[in-house]
Amino acid sequence: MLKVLFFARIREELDCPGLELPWDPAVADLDALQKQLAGAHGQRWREVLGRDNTIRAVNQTVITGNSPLRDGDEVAFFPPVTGG
Amino acid sequence: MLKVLFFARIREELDCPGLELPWDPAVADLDALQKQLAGAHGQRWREVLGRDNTIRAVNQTVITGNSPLRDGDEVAFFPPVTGG
Amino acid sequence: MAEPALSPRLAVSVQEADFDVAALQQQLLAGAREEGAVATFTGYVRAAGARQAVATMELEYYPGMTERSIEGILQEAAGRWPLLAASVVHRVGRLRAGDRIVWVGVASAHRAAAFSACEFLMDYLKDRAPFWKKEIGPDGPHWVEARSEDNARAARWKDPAG
Amino acid sequence: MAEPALSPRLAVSVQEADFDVAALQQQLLAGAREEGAVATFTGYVRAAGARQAVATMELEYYPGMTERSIEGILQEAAGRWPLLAASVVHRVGRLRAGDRIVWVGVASAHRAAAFSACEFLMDYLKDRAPFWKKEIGPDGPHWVEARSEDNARAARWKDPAG
Repeated sequence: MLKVLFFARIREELDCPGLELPWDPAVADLDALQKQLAGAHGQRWREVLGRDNTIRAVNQTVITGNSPLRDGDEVAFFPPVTGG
Repeated sequence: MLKVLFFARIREELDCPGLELPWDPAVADLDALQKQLAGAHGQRWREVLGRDNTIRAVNQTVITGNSPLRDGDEVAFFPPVTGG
Repeated sequence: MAEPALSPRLAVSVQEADFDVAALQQQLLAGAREEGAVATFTGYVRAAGARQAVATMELEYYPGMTERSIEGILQEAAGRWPLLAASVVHRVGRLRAGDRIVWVGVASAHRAAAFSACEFLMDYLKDRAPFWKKEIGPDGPHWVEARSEDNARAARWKDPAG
Repeated sequence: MAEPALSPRLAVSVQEADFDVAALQQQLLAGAREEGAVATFTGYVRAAGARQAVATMELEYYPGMTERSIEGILQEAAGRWPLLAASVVHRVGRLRAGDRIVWVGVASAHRAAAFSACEFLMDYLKDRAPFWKKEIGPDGPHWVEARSEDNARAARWKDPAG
């Protein structure tokens, strides 16, 4: 199982705070997960998750570049942070 | 008339918060005033007012070097400041 | 909303509720015997937003990650400067122009360390901590874009001489 | 003890009475609509003095000149940074270890300006303002000597790039 979270503009544009996906060994890294999410939910998701400046975190740590995923991971997608 | 003030260690060592001197045209600058004060009140005043690091202010402005005085001026002698 | 377990003198709170600067400063000093210096920063919601006059804003965060991120910033500050205590309080949710939004307090025996750490914490909070701001004004709501200025200010500290 | 006439948003008080940091911060903000940032500094009397453990200290000042000197420092800060308000409160007389002794608060639309001006004001207060400190501990009273460190910190600001 993967826990997927969306924040801020991305959450709003997808109209979805997050979802849980059953573990799929074919979706075992961040790039594969993002591609799978972008492709499986229509045009809107493809657009929103196709943006360059999307930040990705695995288990609450920001990841630069791709990263392998493991069953049970929490993955978050969010725009650049804008402080208080 | 000159109003003369002493602060902090100098005030304490002279046991004098200040004094008023009648205006004397022969004591018309800071150096002359300090020499006059140092010479007219015994050994203690000579020692305390002879120190290099004494700061002098005329009318509440610190003066570096000598400065002419005028009747009515307020002159202060104090040690280097030590903040709060 | 939780106060994560840290070294006893480092504290983080992400909360909807307003805060009291005097009480926070008192907590910062609680149990301290050596403090010579306390530097604080309070941020207020501006009436002039990035794009428009702002009546209210919504601040979103990532519960768990946001607190962890701020803990990391505090520990980095404590490693760089001789701090006695440091505390961050950051509000989230709906805020109006003029409301308090963030408070950072640092206690140290040395005033230069207190100032530097306080400014460092603010720069990192602005640049790295997961908060997202949506401004709501006459033209409707819009998400604030990240400003390159904040990134530049935080980058200053990467120089070891900083 | 007086509050000299200044531009309405610059304020100085030299006083024996303790102060309330929350009330001071509130006063700093009074009437303000644009503040984004408030930086403050609070100095406390240390238990460890320059020479010995300190139970109490006496802080002496030059009534009139001390306030004027602080006004000059505030006006210099207001000329260097875009400030909305700046305030200095400095206690004098007999103070004990742990007592609040000085508070500096600066409000600005820009946090970097608030931090810089607050630190600048503290450095100048330590270096230039006419205060003299006498520490009273187990070995008796002694006047604190000026520290070259404070002079060096204040001198940093003389560089226009500072």
